[in-house]
Amino acid sequence: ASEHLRLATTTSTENSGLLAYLLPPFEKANDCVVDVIAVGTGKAIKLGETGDVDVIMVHARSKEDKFVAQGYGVDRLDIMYNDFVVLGPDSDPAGVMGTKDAATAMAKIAASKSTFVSRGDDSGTHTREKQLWKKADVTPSGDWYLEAGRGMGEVIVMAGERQGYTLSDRGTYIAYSDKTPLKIAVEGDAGLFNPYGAIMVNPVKHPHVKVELAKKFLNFLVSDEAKKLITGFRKGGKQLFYIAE
Amino acid sequence: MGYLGDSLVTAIELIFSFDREVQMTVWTSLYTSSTAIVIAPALGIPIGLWLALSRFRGRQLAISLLNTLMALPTVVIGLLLFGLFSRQGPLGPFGLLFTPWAMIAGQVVLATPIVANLVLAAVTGADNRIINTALTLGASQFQAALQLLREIRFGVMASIIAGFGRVVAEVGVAMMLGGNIRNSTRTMTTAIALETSKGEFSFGLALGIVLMTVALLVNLGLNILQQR
Amino acid sequence: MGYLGDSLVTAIELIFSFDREVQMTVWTSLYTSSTAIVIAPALGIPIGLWLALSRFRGRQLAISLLNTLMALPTVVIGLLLFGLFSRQGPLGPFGLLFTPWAMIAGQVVLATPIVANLVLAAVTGADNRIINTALTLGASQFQAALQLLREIRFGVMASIIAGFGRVVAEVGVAMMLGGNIRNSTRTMTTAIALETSKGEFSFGLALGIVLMTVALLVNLGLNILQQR
Amino acid sequence: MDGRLSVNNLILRQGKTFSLKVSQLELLPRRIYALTGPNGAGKSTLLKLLAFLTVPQQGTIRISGCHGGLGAQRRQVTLVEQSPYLLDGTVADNLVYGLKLRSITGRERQQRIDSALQRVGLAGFAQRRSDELSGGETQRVALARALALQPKVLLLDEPTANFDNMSLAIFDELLRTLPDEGITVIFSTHDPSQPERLRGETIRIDNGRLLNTPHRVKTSGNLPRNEKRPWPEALNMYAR
Amino acid sequence: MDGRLSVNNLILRQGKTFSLKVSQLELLPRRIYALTGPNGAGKSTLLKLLAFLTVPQQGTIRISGCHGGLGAQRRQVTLVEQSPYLLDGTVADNLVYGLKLRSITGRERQQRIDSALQRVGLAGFAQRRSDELSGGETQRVALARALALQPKVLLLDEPTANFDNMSLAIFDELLRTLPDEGITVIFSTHDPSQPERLRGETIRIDNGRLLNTPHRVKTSGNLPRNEKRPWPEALNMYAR
Ligand SMILES: Nc1ncnc2c1ncn2[C@@H]1O[C@H](COP(=O)(O)OP(=O)(O)OP(=O)(O)O)[C@@H](O)[C@H]1O
Ligand SMILES: Nc1ncnc2c1ncn2[C@@H]1O[C@H](COP(=O)(O)OP(=O)(O)OP(=O)(O)O)[C@@H](O)[C@H]1O
Ligand SMILES: [Mg+2]
Ligand SMILES: [Mg+2]
Repeated sequence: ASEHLRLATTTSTENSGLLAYLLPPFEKANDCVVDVIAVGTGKAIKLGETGDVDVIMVHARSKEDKFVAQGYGVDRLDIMYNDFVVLGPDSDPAGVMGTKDAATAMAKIAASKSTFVSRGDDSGTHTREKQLWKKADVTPSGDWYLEAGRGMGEVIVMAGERQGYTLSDRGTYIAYSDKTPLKIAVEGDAGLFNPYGAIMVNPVKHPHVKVELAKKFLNFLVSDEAKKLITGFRKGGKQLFYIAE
Repeated sequence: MGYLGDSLVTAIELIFSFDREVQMTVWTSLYTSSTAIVIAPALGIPIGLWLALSRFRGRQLAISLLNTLMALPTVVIGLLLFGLFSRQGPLGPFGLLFTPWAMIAGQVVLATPIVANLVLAAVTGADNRIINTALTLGASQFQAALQLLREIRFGVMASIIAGFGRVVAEVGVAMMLGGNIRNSTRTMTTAIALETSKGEFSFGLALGIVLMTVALLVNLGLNILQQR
Repeated sequence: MGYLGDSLVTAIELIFSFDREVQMTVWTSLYTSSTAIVIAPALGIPIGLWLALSRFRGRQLAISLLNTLMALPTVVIGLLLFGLFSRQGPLGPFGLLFTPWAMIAGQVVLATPIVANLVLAAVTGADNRIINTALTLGASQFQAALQLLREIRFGVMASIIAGFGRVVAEVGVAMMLGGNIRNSTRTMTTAIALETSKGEFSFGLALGIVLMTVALLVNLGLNILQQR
Repeated sequence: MDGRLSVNNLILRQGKTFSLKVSQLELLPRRIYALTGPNGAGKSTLLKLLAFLTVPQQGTIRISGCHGGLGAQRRQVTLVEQSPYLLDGTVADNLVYGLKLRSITGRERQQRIDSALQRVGLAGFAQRRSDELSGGETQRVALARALALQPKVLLLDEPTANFDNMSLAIFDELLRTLPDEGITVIFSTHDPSQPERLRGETIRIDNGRLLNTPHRVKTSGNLPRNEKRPWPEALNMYAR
Repeated sequence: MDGRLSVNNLILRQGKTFSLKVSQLELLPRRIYALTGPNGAGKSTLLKLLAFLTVPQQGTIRISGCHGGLGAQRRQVTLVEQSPYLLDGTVADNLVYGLKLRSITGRERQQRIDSALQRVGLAGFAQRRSDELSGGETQRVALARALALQPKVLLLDEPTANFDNMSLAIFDELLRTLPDEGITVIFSTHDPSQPERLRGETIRIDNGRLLNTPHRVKTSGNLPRNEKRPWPEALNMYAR
C-alpha cells in the first residue's frame, strides 16, 4: 500500500548498482517504492514524453534541454557526473595508449583505420562519441567503423572480440574489466565528463504525475545525504560517480 | 565455454538458496505465462477450429495471415500494446502499463496465433469421420467440436506447450510492457537479459538453467495430465 | 495509439523508398532465417519422426525435454553459443562471432525443437496405417517415413512455418551472436529493438510492419507450395 | 405417425460426375428397408443424407413428429457408417458417449450398455480399448453404440460386411426384433439374400437414382442413359 | 521352389488376452488359400505377420528363394488390409507408388496400371481422387494397387467385404487366374462359399490357433479350452 514512484533511467545507472544502493534510504523515509525502469536514454525520454513515468534520470544534455523546452519536463537538476574512457586493445594499433586528449586519439584511430565499435544507438554515450568525432574533424565510415546498435557492455565485449577501440562510461568498463582484454587508452580529458540530470515529468501535461513524491525525490537526489551516498559508492574499490559542483 | 561450469554451480545454488528475489522472479514468470496460456487457447482454439472446419472465400488468405502473425516480434507487440496502455492511449487511465496485466496481454497476443495455427494443423490432419460420428451419436455442433478436440488432444496439447514455451521464453513484451521492475515485473527472461547486459554472463546463464528447470517441471506436469 | 497512423505511413514510405539500408536489413533477416529454416527441419524432422515412431524406456522424458527446449530463451541460446564462438571458445579461431553464420547457428538451435515437437505431434495424430501401407507396397523404412511425411505434409508445413515465424521474429540470438552491426548483421528485429531503445517508437513500428509484410509474402509463397 | 422419413426433390452433386436425385421417398416407421445397388451407386451418400450429416443442394428430408432444427432431427436418427470410427478410449467409452449427451445416467446407462453389447455378441468387451479390436469387432461395437441410443431411425451402412457367420445370425435375429421396439431400420447390403431373410423391403439404387421405391413398383423412366445395369437379373424382383 | 512361405513355432501375444500360435505352416507357391474363422480369430493378425509387417515374439517366417533381410522378404509379399489406406492423391498415384519404388517406368508402368484397374473393374478411375471413392471402390483400388506390383505372395484381408455382386464375380474370376501368373494368394473371408468357388484350400483359425493346416487334416488337439466353436457345422469340411 505504499506509493509507487516511476523512474525511467539509463541502464548505466541501474547496472552499476548505484540505484540499489541509493534508493532504499529514500524509500524508507517516505514509505514509498521507486519502480526503476532501466532503458536507453532515448527510450527513457520517450517514456517521459508519454507520461508513463514520473521522473527521468539520463545523461544527454542536449536532449534533456529539448525535453524541457518542449514542455515535457520541469525542474531539471544536475545530479552527478562520471566520466567516459576510450578503451583499446593491448596491441594498440593506433598508438593512442596514454594520450591525454580524446579528440586527438580519435583522429589517430580513424587515420590508422583501427577497428572502432560504436554504440550506434543515439544513447548518451553515442552522442558524446559523435561530439568527439566532430571535434577531431573526422566523419567515421568504412570497414573499421562498426555501428553496433547495442548496450554499453555488449559493445565492450564486441570491441574486445574484434580487438578494437570503443568509448565507454567508466562504470560499465569497471563492471566488465574482468571480461574484456581492453585497457583504458584515454582518460581524464574534460571532454570526457558525463553529467547526469534528473527531470520531473511536467504535471501540467500529465496530471497523474505524482508531483509531491517526485519533488521529494528530486530534493533527495540533491540532498547532502544523497551526495554522501553517491560519492561513497564504490565498485571494485573505485569511485564511479562524482557530485556536480 | 569457461563460464558454463560456473553457471551450473550458481544455478544449483540459486535454486536451493531460496533467494527471495529469485523466487519472486520465477513466480512472476510463471504466473504471467500461465495466465496467458490459459487465455490464449480460449481464443486460439476456436479460431483454429473454425479455420479448419469452415469453407469460405479468402480462407487461404486468412490462414496465411494467421501464419504471419506467428512471425510477430515481441518488440512489435510491445510497441503496439504500449500505444494502447500508455497514459495517452485509450486504456491509459487504467494505469496498466508496467504491471503484470500488460505483460499478460502482450503474451496472449503472442501465443494466440501459435495455438490457433497448430490447432488448425491438428484438425486438418485429423480423421475426418470424427465430427460425423459425434453428430450422429447426438452431439450438437459444439459438442462435436469438443469431441474432436478430445480425439486430437495430443496435437492440441502440443499447441499449448509450444505457446507456453514461447511466452515463458520471451523478453520483448515483458521488457516493453512490464518494464523489468525489480520485485514487480521482473521475469526470469528480463532478469537474464539484465544480467547479460551487466556482463554477468554466468549469472545470466544460471538464471537460464533455473528457467529451464521450471519449464521442465511444467512440461512434465502437462505430460502427466495428457497421459490420462 | 497516436503513433500507429504515423507508423503505417512511414512503413509504406520505407517499403517504396527502396532505401538501401532498409533493403539490406530485410535481406539479412530473410537469408539468415531462410537458411536456418532449411537446416532446422533437416535436424528436427528426423528427431520428431524418431520420437513418434520408436518405443523405448524414457521416451516420455525425452519428449518432455524436447518440449522444454521450446522454452529456451534466445538470450540463453546467445549466451551458450557466444561461449562457443568467442575468441577464447573452441570455435574462436574461425572468427564466426558477429557474422551471419553465428546467427544462423543460433536460429537453428532455436527452431529445431519447434520443428521436432510439431512433427512429433503430427505423426502421433496421423493415420497409423500409413507406414504399413508404404512398407507392404515395397518401401524401405526410410521411404515409408518419407511417405508418412508426405501424407501429413500440412502438419509438417505448419511446423516449418512456426519455426520460420520464431526465427524471423527473434531478437536475442541476432543481437548476441550477430551484434546488430549496421550494414552487416543488422536484421529487421534488431533494427526494431534499436529504434525502440532510441525512443523512435513509430519508426520501430514501421519496421515491424515491413517485417510483417515480408513474412506474409513468404507465407503466401509457402502456402502456394503446399497447395500443390 | 411418428418417425416417418419423407424425402422430397432431393439433389446432391458430389465430385465431378456423381449426382444423387430422389424425387420422392417415404419410409414408414417400424419397418425394415434394405438399400441395395452396386459399388458407387450412392448408398452411403443417401444414408448420410438421411442421417442429416450432409445437407443436400436441393430438396428436403423430414422426419415426422419432430419440430426442431437440424440438430433435433439428427437426434432421432443414428447412422453406423460403412467404416465406422470408434472414439479413442474403451468400448464402454464409445457406448457411454451418446448416452451422456442424452443425460442417461446410473442404472439405465449401465443396462443399455450391457444389453447393447450383449445383443451384438460382445458381452465382456466393455473394457477393451477401441483401437485394439479386429475388423468385425469394430463393426459390432459401432452397431452396439447405435443400438444403445434407441433411435427412432437406425441407418446401417453395410453393417455386416466384416461379420462372421455367427455374428451374421445374431444380427439377423436382432434386426428382426427392432421394429417391435419402435425402430425403423434402413440398411445397405451387398448380400443378395439378406433383405429376404430379414423380410425387409428393398430399395434399389444405381448411379444415384432409385430403381424402385418401396410399396410400389416404379418404372425405370428416370434412369440415366448409358446405365450399365450390373445388377444380376436374378435379383430383379422386389423382396417381400 | 520359390515363393514358398514357411512358418515355424510362431508366437505373437497381442493385448491382454489374445495370442496367436502357429507351430508349423507351409504354403506352396501358385496356390490359393482361404483363411476362415470368426471375428477376432486372428486372421488379420496372421496376415500381417505373413506380410512381414509385424515381428513375432518368437518363431520365424521365411519365404524360400529370398536371401535378404526383412526388407527384401517384404518386397515379395503384398498385403491388402481389411480396411485399406489409400495414399493421398489420385487413384493413379496409389498405383504408381509401388511401381516407382521398383523403378518400373514408362510403358510398362502405364500398362500395369491400366491392366490392374481393368481387372478390378475400375478402368477410367485413374484420375479420381482417392478420398472421393465409395467403400467398395476403395477396396478395389487397394486390390489393384497390389496386383500392379505382381508380388510372389498376395495377401488379401477380407478383400470382398464391400464388393457388389458384379465385382464379386470379377474378383472370383481374377483370383482363379493368379496362380497361373506365379502368384500365391492367401485371402481371408467370411463368405462360406468363397473358398469352394475359388477352389482354394481352407485354413481355419479360431482364437489364435489353426484348426487345420492345408494338405492334411489336423486334430483340434491344440485348440484352447472354452472355445466357443461358433463356426457352423455345415462348413466343417475342407474345401478341395
Ligand atoms: N467425398 C466424395 N467426393 C466426391 N465423390 C464422392 C465422395 N464420396 C463418394 N463419392 C462418389 O459418389 C458416388 C457414390 O458413392 P457412395 O459412397 O454413396 O457409394 P455406395 O453406393 O455406398 O458404394 P459402396 O457399395 O462401394 O459403398 C461414387 O461414384 C463415389 O465415387
Ligand atoms: N492392436 C491390437 N492390440 C491388441 N489386441 C488386438 C489388436 N488388434 C486386434 N487385437 C485382438 O486380437 C485378436 C485377433 O484380431 P484379428 O484382427 O487378427 O482378428 P480377425 O480374425 O481378423 O477378425 P475379423 O474377422 O473381425 O477381422 C482379437 O481378439 C482382437 O481384439
Ligand atoms: Mg458405401
Ligand atoms: Mg480381420
